[in-house]
Amino acid sequence: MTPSHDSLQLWPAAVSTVASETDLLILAFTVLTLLLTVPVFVAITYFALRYREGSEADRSPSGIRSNLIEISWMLIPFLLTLIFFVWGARMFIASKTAPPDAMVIEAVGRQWMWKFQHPTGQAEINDLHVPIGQPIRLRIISQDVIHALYLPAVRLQVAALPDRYTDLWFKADRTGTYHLYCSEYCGTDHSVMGGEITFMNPGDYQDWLTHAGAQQGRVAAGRTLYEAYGCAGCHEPGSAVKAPSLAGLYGSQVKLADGRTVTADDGWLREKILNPNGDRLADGYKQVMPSFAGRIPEDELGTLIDFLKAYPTSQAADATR
Amino acid sequence: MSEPLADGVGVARAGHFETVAQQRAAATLGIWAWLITELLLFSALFLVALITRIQHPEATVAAAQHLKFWIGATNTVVLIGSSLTMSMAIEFSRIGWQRAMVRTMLATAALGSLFLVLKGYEYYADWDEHMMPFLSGRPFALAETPAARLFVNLYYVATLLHALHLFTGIALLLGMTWMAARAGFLARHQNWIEVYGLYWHFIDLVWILAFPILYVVNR
Amino acid sequence: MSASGSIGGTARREPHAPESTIGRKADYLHAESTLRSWFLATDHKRIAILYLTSITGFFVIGALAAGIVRLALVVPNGAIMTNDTYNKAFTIHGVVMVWFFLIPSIPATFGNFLIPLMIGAKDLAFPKLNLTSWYVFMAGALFTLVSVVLGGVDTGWTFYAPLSTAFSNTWVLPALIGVTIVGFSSILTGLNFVVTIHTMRAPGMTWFKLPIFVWTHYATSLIFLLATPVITTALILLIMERGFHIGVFDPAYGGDPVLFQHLFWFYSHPAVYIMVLPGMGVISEIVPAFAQKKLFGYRFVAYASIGLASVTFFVWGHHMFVNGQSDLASLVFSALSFAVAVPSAVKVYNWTATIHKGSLRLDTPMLYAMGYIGLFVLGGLTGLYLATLSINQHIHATYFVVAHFHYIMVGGTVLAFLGGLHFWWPKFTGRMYSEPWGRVSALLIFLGFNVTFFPQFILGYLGMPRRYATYPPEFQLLNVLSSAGATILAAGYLFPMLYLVYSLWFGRKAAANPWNAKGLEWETASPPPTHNFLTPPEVPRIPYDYPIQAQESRDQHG
Amino acid sequence: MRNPLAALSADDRALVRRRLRTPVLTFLALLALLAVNVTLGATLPFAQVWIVELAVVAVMVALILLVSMEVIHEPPLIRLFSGLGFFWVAILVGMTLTDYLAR
Repeated sequence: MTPSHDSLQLWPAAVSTVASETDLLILAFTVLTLLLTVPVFVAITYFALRYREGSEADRSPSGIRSNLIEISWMLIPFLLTLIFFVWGARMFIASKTAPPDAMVIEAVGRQWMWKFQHPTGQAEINDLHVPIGQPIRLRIISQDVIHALYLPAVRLQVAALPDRYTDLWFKADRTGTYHLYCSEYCGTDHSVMGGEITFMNPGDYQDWLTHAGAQQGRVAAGRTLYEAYGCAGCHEPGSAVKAPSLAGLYGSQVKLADGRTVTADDGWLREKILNPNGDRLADGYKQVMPSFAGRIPEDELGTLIDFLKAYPTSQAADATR
Repeated sequence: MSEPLADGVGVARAGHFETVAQQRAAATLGIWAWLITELLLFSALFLVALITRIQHPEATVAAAQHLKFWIGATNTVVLIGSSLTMSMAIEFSRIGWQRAMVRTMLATAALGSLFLVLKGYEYYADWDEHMMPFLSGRPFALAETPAARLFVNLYYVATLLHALHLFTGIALLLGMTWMAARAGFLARHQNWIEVYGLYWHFIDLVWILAFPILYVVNR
Repeated sequence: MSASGSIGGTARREPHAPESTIGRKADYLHAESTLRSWFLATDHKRIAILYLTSITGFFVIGALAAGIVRLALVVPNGAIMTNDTYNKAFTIHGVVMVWFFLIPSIPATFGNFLIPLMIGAKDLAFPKLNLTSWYVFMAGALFTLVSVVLGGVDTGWTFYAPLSTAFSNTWVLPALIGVTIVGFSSILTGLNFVVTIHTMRAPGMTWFKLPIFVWTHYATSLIFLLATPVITTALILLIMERGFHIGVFDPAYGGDPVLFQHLFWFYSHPAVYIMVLPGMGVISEIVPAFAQKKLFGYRFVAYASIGLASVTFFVWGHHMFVNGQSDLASLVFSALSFAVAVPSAVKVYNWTATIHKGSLRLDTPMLYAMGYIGLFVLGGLTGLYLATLSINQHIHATYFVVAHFHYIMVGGTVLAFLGGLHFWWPKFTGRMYSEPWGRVSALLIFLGFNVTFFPQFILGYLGMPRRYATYPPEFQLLNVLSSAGATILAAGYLFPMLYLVYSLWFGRKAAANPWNAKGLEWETASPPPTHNFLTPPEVPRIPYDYPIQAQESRDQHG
Repeated sequence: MRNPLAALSADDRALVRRRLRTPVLTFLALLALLAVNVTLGATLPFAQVWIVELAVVAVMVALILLVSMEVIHEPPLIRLFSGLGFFWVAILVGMTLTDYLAR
C-alpha cells in the first residue's frame, strides 16, 4: 500500500476516535476564534469608513461605563477559552494513560532513521505496521540527539529522548497508510527521517508478521543478549560472583543504600545497566559491575529489559519456543 | 542612609540630570537593577545544581565530599571580612575621611585577592586529586560514577563565574582607589563608593549562597 | 521624588547650566558631522540611529535567509539545495531575526529615541552605558556573522542539546558566544530604561500621564532584566558543554537535555513579549493620533502591559508539552497560558474602541496599525490552540507553529515597527516620506504577509513538520502559494527602504507636529535639538489629550 | 600594631565608634551564623540538617541585604527591587520543579 493524497487537501485523515475528537476540538476552537475575531475585523473596517475624517458621523460621547465594559471583555473570552483548556487537558491525560493490555512496540530513533521492533521480534526500519482494533503502545527512546515521533493520522507526537523512555499509545479503528515523521529537528537529514505507518486488520497484521520473518521472540532474544553480554556470568544463581539475582526483580520495590526505595521499572533497569554505580543497593553488594554505557545499543537494551520483565517465567518461555 | 554627609562631601551633577538627588537616585536604582540580573544569573546555575542533586543524589554527594570544605569555609570568612572593610570605607567616605577610606578600600582589595589565592590553591588541590574531569589527560577520580562529573563541573562553572566577578571587582576597586586617593574626589564622586559597595556586598552574598549550596548541603 | 529624598543630604540645587553653546538651529543630526561624533555619541537620539541602521542591516540578512528557505520549499524533493544548506538558512534566519532584529528592533531604536522625549528628559540616565550597549550588540553581531561567514550553523535558533553540543559539526561556538554577548546589550538597554523611567521624568509627569509607549517599554525592560540572565547562564553552560563536555545537558553522563529547554524557554517565552510589548506601545500611540481621540481605557491598557510582562514568566512550559516534561508540569503550564488571553484582549478591544467615534485619517502609520490589530488577534488566538494540550500533541513543531509565531512576530512586531517608523520618521529625520508610496507598500505587505503565512496554518494542521528541507508532494501547492506570497512581501519591504532613504534628501521638510498628535515628543522641533527641549516642556493635564474625549475618560481622570 | 584610634581626638573616636558600630556588629553576626553552618556541615548531626543550614543561610542573606546593603534605610522602590530578583528566582525554581518533582 502506498499513501494516496490529493494535491490539495484541507482535512487530514483520521484513523482513531481520539484523532476525530482532536479534529472536533480544533473545529470548535476555530468557531470560537471566528466569534472573537470577526467582530473586531468588522468593527475596525466599519469604524474606519464610518468615522473617517470629515464624515458626518455622530461623535458625541457614548456614555458607556468604561470599567464594566473592560471587565466584560477581559473575562468573557478568557472563560470561553477555559472550556478548551479543560477539554484538551482531559484528552491529554487519557493519551498519557495506556491501557495495561496494550501491545508494546519498541521505537528507537537515531540520526536519521527509526527502528521499530514488534513484540514477536520482527523489526522494521522507518515503516511501521500495526493492527487496528487494539491499543498499541510505542515505547520510544533515542540513541543520539532528541527526536520526536509524530503520527499525524492519530494526531499524536512525543519526543524520543536519549536518556529515558517516553510513551505514545493509540487505538486505530480504520485501515490505511499514512506518514510518520520525526518532528524534533535533529540535524542534516531531519526531513527524511520518517516513513509510513500502515494500519491493518488484525488478520493482515498476522500475515505480515509471518512474512516479515520472526526469528525469535523478544524475550528469547533478550535471553541470548543476557548471556552474550556476560550478565548471566554474575547474576545467574550459582555463579562465582554473588551479584543480586534478577529473577522477579522487575516491578518490585528495591531498597537503596541511602534509604530511598525505587520501583524497578524500565527506566530504572536501563539506568542501572548503563550506570551501575549510581543508586547503590541496600544489601551491601559490592560495586563490581562495569558500566555498559555505549556498549549496548538502545534496541538491544530494550530487548534485554523485556527479557528481565519475563525472567521468572523465562524457563517456561524457552520451553514453549 | 541614616545620617547626612559631612561638609565637602557630595556629588557633582552631570549635565543631563536636573538635580544631584536625581543623579544619586538613578545610580542607586541602576546598580540594584544590575544586581537583579546577577542574582538570576547565579540562581540559574544553582537551579542546575539542585536538579543534578535531585536526579543523581549519590553521585552528587560523592562529588561534594571531594570539595575542600575548610578552604571554602575560610574563604567565606575572608569575604565576610572584606564586606566589613567595604562597609567601613563607605562610612569613612560619608564623613569625609579620605585616607581612612582609601586604606579600607585597599584592605578590601587585599582580602578579595586573598580569596582568589585560596581559591587558586583549592583548584590546585582539586587537580592534584584528579578532580578535574574536563582534563582529557588526567583521569577523573570518580570515573566509575559518571554523574559525579556533572556536579564537579558545575562547581567549576559556578566558582569560576564568581571568581570572575571578584576579579573584575578587585580591578574596578583598585582603579577607583587610585582615583579616590586624589584631592577633591569625595566632593565629586562620593556615591561611586556607595554604588560600588553594593556590588561588593552582592558578590559576598552570592558566595554566601554558593558555599552552602555547593559545599555544605551536599556533604 | 521620594526615591531620592533620603540620599542627597548635601544636595545643592544647582541652577540650569548655561546652554549658550547650543545654537537654536542646530538639531541633533547636524550638531556635529564627524564620524567620531557618531561613533562616540552619547546622545540617545544618535545611538538610536546607530541601532536603526545596524538592525536594518540584520533585517536584510535575515530576510535573505528567509528567501533561501522559501526558495528551497518551492519543490518538495529538495532539488534546489542540499539539506545542510537549507538547515543553515533557516538557522541563520532564526538567529538573526530573533536576536539581531526583533529583540532590539523597537526598544533600541524608537525606545531609545523617544523615551527621554516622551518623559521630558534631556537624555537617558546613563548615556555612556547606552553607547556601550550598542558596541556590545555589535560585538555579539560580529561573532554571529563570523560563524555565518565561516560556514554557518545548523542547530536551529533554539540550540537544543545534545544536537548543538555533541552532534552538530558546524560553527556553533561563535554563534553561541555571539548570542550570549548580545544578551548583555539587552540587559544594559533594559537597565537604562528602567532607571530613566523611574528617575528622569519631568516635573509633573506622573506615572498615569505617561504614554502607553513608555509603559510598554518599562514592562519590556523588566523582562530584559529578569529573563536575559537566565539564558546567559544556559548559553554559558551550553558553551562549556560543547567546549569541555561538562555533562550537565549530556545524557551520556546522566545530564538532562530537557533542563536546557527549561532554561532556554524561561527566557525565550518572555522574549516573545520583549518583541510584542513595544509594538503594542507603538500601536497605542498611532491609533489615538489618527483617530484624534483619547485612548480608550488608558489605565487598563497600562496595567495590561505590566500584566503581560508578569504572566509571561509562568507559561514557558507550553513549548515543552511533548518534549518529555512531567504531565503535571504540562497541565499547570497549559492552564496558566490561557491567562495571557486576559491582558491581550484588553489591548485589542481598547484599540478598537478608540477608533469608535473617532475622526479617522487612514495615513500609512494607521494602515499598519489596523493591519497589526487584525494579525495580532489571529496570532494570539492561534497561540491558544497551541496552549491546548491535546491540540498541541498534533500541531506542535508543525507549520501551524511557524504560521502562529510569524503572525505575532511579523504581523505584530514588524508591522508595528514599520508603522512607528513612518509615524516618527518626520521626528527622526525632519523630512516627510511619500504618502502614496507608503500606503501602497503597507497594503502590499499586508497582502504578501497573509498569502505567505495563512497557508502555513493549513499545512500545519495537515501535519507538515517544520524545519523540513524536503516534504511529501501533496503539500507542494500550499508551499508554492506561501513562497509566492513571500515575493510579494519582499517587494513590500523593498519599497519603504527606497522611498524612506529618498526622503532623507528630497522629502518635504517636516513640521514639529505633522500629525497633530499629542505627546511631549511632538512639542519639540523635528528633528529635535541635542538636549531635546529648548524650553522645559509643559506636561499636559491628562495623557492623550486629543480633541475627542469619550465620556468614560472623565470618570478616570478628574 | 598600634591602635589606629589612639591618634584621634575624643570627638573623632566617638564618631568612628558610632559610624562603625553597625558594620562591625553585622560582621560578628555573620561570622557567628557561618560558624553554626560550618559546625553543622562538619558534624552532620541528623539527616534533615540541610533544612537548618538553608535557614541559617537565609538569615545571613537577609542580614547582608538589609543591613550591609542598607535596604532598610532605602526608599520603597529600592526595597521592591531588592526583593524582585528573589521573587523571580522563586518562579524559575518553583515552575521548573513542577517538572522534576513530578516525573
